[in-house]
Amino acid sequence: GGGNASTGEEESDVFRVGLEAGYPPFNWTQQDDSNGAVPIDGTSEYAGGYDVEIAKRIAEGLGKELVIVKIEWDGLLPALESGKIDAIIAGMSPTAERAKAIDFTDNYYKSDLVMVVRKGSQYENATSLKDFAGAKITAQLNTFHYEVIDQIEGVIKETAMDNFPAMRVALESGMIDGYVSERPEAISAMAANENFVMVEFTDGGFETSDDDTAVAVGLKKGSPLREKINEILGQISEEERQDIMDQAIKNQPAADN
Amino acid sequence: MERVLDIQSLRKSFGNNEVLKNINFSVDKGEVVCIIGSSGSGKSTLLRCINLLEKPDGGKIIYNGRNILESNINVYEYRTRLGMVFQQFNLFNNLNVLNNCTVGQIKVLGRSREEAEEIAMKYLKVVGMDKYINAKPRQLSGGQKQRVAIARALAMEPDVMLFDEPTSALDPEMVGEVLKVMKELAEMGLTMLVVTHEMGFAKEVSDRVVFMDKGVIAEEGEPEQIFNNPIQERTREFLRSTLQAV
Amino acid sequence: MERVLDIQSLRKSFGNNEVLKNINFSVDKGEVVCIIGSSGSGKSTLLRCINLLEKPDGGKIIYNGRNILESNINVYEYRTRLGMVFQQFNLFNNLNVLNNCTVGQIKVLGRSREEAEEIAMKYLKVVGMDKYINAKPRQLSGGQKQRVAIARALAMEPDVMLFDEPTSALDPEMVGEVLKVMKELAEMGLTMLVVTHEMGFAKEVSDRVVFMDKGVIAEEGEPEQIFNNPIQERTREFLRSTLQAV
Amino acid sequence: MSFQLVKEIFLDNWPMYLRGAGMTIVISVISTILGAIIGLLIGVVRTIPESATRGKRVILKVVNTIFSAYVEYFRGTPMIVQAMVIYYGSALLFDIHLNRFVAAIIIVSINTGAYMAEIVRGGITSIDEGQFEAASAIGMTHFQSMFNIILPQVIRNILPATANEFVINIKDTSVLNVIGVTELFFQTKSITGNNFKFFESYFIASGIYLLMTFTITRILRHFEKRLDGPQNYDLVGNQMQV
Amino acid sequence: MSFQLVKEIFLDNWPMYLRGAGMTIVISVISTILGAIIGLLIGVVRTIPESATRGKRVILKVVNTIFSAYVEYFRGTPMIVQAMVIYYGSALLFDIHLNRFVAAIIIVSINTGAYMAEIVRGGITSIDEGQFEAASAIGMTHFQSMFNIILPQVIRNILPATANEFVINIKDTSVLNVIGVTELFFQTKSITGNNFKFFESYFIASGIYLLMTFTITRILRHFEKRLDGPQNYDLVGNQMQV
Ligand SMILES: Nc1ncnc2c1ncn2[C@@H]1O[C@H](COP(=O)(O)OP(=O)(O)OP(=O)(O)O)[C@@H](O)[C@H]1O
Ligand SMILES: Nc1ncnc2c1ncn2[C@@H]1O[C@H](COP(=O)(O)OP(=O)(O)OP(=O)(O)O)[C@@H](O)[C@H]1O
Ligand SMILES: [Mg+2]
Ligand SMILES: [Mg+2]
Repeated sequence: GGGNASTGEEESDVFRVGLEAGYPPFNWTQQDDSNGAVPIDGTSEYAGGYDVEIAKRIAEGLGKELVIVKIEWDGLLPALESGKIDAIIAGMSPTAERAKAIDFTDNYYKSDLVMVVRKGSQYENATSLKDFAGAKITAQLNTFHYEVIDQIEGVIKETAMDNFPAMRVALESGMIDGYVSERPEAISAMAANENFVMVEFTDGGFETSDDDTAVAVGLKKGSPLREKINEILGQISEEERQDIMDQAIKNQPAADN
Repeated sequence: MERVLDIQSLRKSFGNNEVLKNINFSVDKGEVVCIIGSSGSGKSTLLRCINLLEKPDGGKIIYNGRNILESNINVYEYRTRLGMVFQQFNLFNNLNVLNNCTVGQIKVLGRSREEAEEIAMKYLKVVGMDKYINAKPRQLSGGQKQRVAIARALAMEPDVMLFDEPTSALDPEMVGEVLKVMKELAEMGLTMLVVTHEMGFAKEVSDRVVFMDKGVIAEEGEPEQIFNNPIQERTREFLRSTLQAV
Repeated sequence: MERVLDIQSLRKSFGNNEVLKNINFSVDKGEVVCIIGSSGSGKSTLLRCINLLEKPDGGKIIYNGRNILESNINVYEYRTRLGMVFQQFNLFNNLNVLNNCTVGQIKVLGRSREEAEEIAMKYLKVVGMDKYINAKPRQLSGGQKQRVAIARALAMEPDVMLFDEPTSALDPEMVGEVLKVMKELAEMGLTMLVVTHEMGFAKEVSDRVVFMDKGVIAEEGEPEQIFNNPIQERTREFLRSTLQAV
Repeated sequence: MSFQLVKEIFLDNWPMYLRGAGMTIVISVISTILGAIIGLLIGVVRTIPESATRGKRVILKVVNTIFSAYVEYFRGTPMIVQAMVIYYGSALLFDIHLNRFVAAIIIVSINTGAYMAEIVRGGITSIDEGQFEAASAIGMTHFQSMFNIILPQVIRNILPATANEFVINIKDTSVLNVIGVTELFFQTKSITGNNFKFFESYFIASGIYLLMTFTITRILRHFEKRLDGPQNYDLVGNQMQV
Repeated sequence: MSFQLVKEIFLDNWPMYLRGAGMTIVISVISTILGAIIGLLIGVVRTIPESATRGKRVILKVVNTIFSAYVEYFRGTPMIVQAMVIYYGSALLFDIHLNRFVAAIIIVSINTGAYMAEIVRGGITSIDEGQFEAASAIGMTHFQSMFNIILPQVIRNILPATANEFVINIKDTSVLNVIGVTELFFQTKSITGNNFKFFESYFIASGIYLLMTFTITRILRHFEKRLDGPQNYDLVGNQMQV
């Protein structure tokens, strides 16, 4: 079956959530329903991860059946606007620009920024932004990660990259010295590749706004679901969130390699 | 006698090259008319205009009483009544010999495949190519190709056959055989318009000979008159150079 | 007399069709040899084998004392010594008339453009096509194309000219003119091998006539002997049907 | 890159690779065939000779302008945009909810059609004028000559370029993941997203792509040979009487 | 979609669009030309007739196998993978740090060459055998006949397919983003990422793409016409004596 399950605006008993299923530990694709993974619509695969766990709780709270639709990042917004999905739960930050186009719920996770570098490089033991003067640094396109690079004095800001796999290859090949990331992604990267190390800024890191480091559920403008979802998210405590994230990091596919 | 084709004031230019200048002549039912003339005098162009492969610049082509240059004429049907044999063979490269001779019958005339093949075989035998039905055009010699092209046109059993030097690529043996066929066709009442360099053929078979020179009809008449007593000086000159060559 | 070409036991088949069966004959310097025979007898194939456009299955082709079927021969140089005129013209479609006649001279013989154009114009005049130097092949009539093809081959000023029915697409007027050129070339010592259906031409110009039948040389000799006193029954038969046709 | 790792990744993920490849091949086979048909039809219409009657001339002019616009537009804009506009746009503007798979086929076919139309145009140009003339001379209409005489020859000549389109489609289906079609490329992306092993994961995907394109080009080569027919022909036994 | 918004987005971002478009056009023009040259050269070598000497036959066989592998490999694998392997692979394995722009040109040219090789093959097939024979008969070598007689005719016939390649390249440069080349598509992505107005931002990009491809196809059409030459020729004044 394809996307013809969509029924547009009208009230329905399913809750369709769009995500990439390729950004662990927030979301990923796996082949069975172990660790509570949910089937992906129109395929024989399953999606797991932090986002999926949150989505399950929201669906339950709404009293609807959860349907996961796997869509590439660029397709998420049009899918939401055109009613192909009801919500984006894909590790998306509620930036001011995005908020002009869609509505966001309250945050369901908040992280901080770190730098991923090569093990054995001069940056392995960096502690502050100053240590990255003269380093070739990049970040993912269309994220605030890329903008905050400007806060490093004397940095060589490389072209932004489309996706994390490309940045990881660039880092491994020495074309860049590091990329800006969020803690969960960095932990995953370290777990998966012994050549990578995460630098946490103990001595003064990036200045960021809450909008940027938090992630929230994206909804269509004026969606009636917003209040209900905020209510459900409010019931998930900070500790529980951390638990779910720890569990996700432990369960992510790369971890068992 | 019934007039089949009547060409009136036909004109055709290519760029600054006026190839046909006010051509007037007619063909009656059952007549065999030969067009002779030197290279570049416009013989092929005239035939191509009659068949509407070239759009004339002016004049009339009256077929069975109707001017086919008028817009309400079904050109396709008109063309099935004319069989055309080209100087350059133009066999269908994608089809073998047999299918070259059946495709028009089946697709245009709507004959059944069986009937079409029977008719095709009949005319392929006439031109001596019935052994080659499986060959593709590129595998044939020039003479063989032209023989198939003649069979293809004959298979459509048209009212008028237009031949553009049908025997120029044939060997003399075959010329005789094809001549025989053409004579038979003439006796069956087929009207023929033949561009040819074969003076012997023109003399023997035609009812009338048209001599073209630089885009005009310089002279026309019965073969005896044209070949033995040409009125125009340029006809005399053409025939002199032609006959002395052979 | 010097022997230019010596063909020994030449054989060539296409699939199950044995087109040339043990062909033996030779051409001396300055000789004009005509090959006659009915359609499909293998005349074109023989010429194409001599020019190595077709790879013979067996036998020898000895040119100026060397077997050109041996592997150490420079085929390209050999071919420049042979001029070839095709039954189907084969003018270079992308080049105009003048460049058709100069491209070989410039690229293969290394002549300067000026010299090449002068030579080309000389032979284009011979065939009466000097007015058409700007025309592209697709704009020419059949006869005009063949005349350019002859000029192209002549412009290479080869030792031996191979003609595959050079006049079959020409009108009789032109046949006479081309004949005259060919006679002049013969007098200048050019060796010529001519496949033709023009019996008059063969009679008048050739030193020797070769009659081919079904892939073998059935008879060869001086023109008077072949045309007036053929020894073989099949030669007689071929000539009878040919001559009665014209 | 380690081959041990490649093997492991393949063993772990082969169902994902396989399903992705299946989707890719189905979409590109169907769409290339539909696209080729569109291209051939446009080629046929575009070569209709100028008509004598004014009305027909105007209609033809309009149709040809539409075709040109179609070709320019679909060749000229990124397929990802087309996919978004067709799939999401039809939902947003007309409330038409296409099936994802159907949408995918429509998008890729229309896109291929635009490219094929140009390839066919080149193919028709290369056919000798004499073939058209001979077909006209036996009374064939434009469509009859096209379908019986010209296109069979064109198809032979454009087969290599069509194979190119096929191969391009196999790879271009990747943009369809913006409308949620999970083909090979998207699957591979997910796999790398999981295991962080770019080269090894894409090495496997490349192998699968190669296998698909290689198979398809072999099939089309074989087809080319078949269309060419045998090098020599056999004579038919000489039966003098029927 | 609102046109007011389109205007605003364009006014805000036109330098980004323009720079992206510039990069896209430069890379695709250079690469298509280089790719076409590669394709033509391969076409010439592939059609070398079988040689009589054993040594040459073996060399030719080897060269042709290499070419086939080249065509199959570069047509058969996604360009994104090729880009990663060539750019990062050369750094990882051989410590060669290519200039990004040079790497981009190399990648797209090699890729185009593989497609063009097949298009040229089709083009050569469609040339009448008689053209080769007449060229051989005046003593031209294979290369001379190819360059003077066959390829000029082939180029005329494959121009539409080459225009396709051009257009494909204009759009395919988008994958070069993985090696950090910022062309139009990437710029558009950045812009949408910022303003979240997918349809409007891509509407502008589509317009720019259309403008580029339209210009290029017009130029090539004009070129086609010029190669065809005038419909009629003029007679040269009849000077009887020189
Ligand atoms: N497309 C064209 N453009 C310019 N001139 C043309 C074109 N087609 C034909 N011609 C010219 O028209 C004239 C008449 O050509 P046509 O083919 O009718 O002569 P023909 O009498 O049949 O000669 P032949 O006996 O050599 O076949 C020639 O000079 C020819 O070059
Ligand atoms: N590729 C091929 N495959 C099969 N048979 C062929 C091929 N090429 C030529 N032939 C056959 O070889 C025979 C000799 O052909 P050739 O062209 O040499 O005859 P020809 O004597 O020149 O005839 P014409 O006077 O008609 O030109 C013919 O039967 C022809 O069909
Ligand atoms: Mg003519
Ligand atoms: Mg012959």
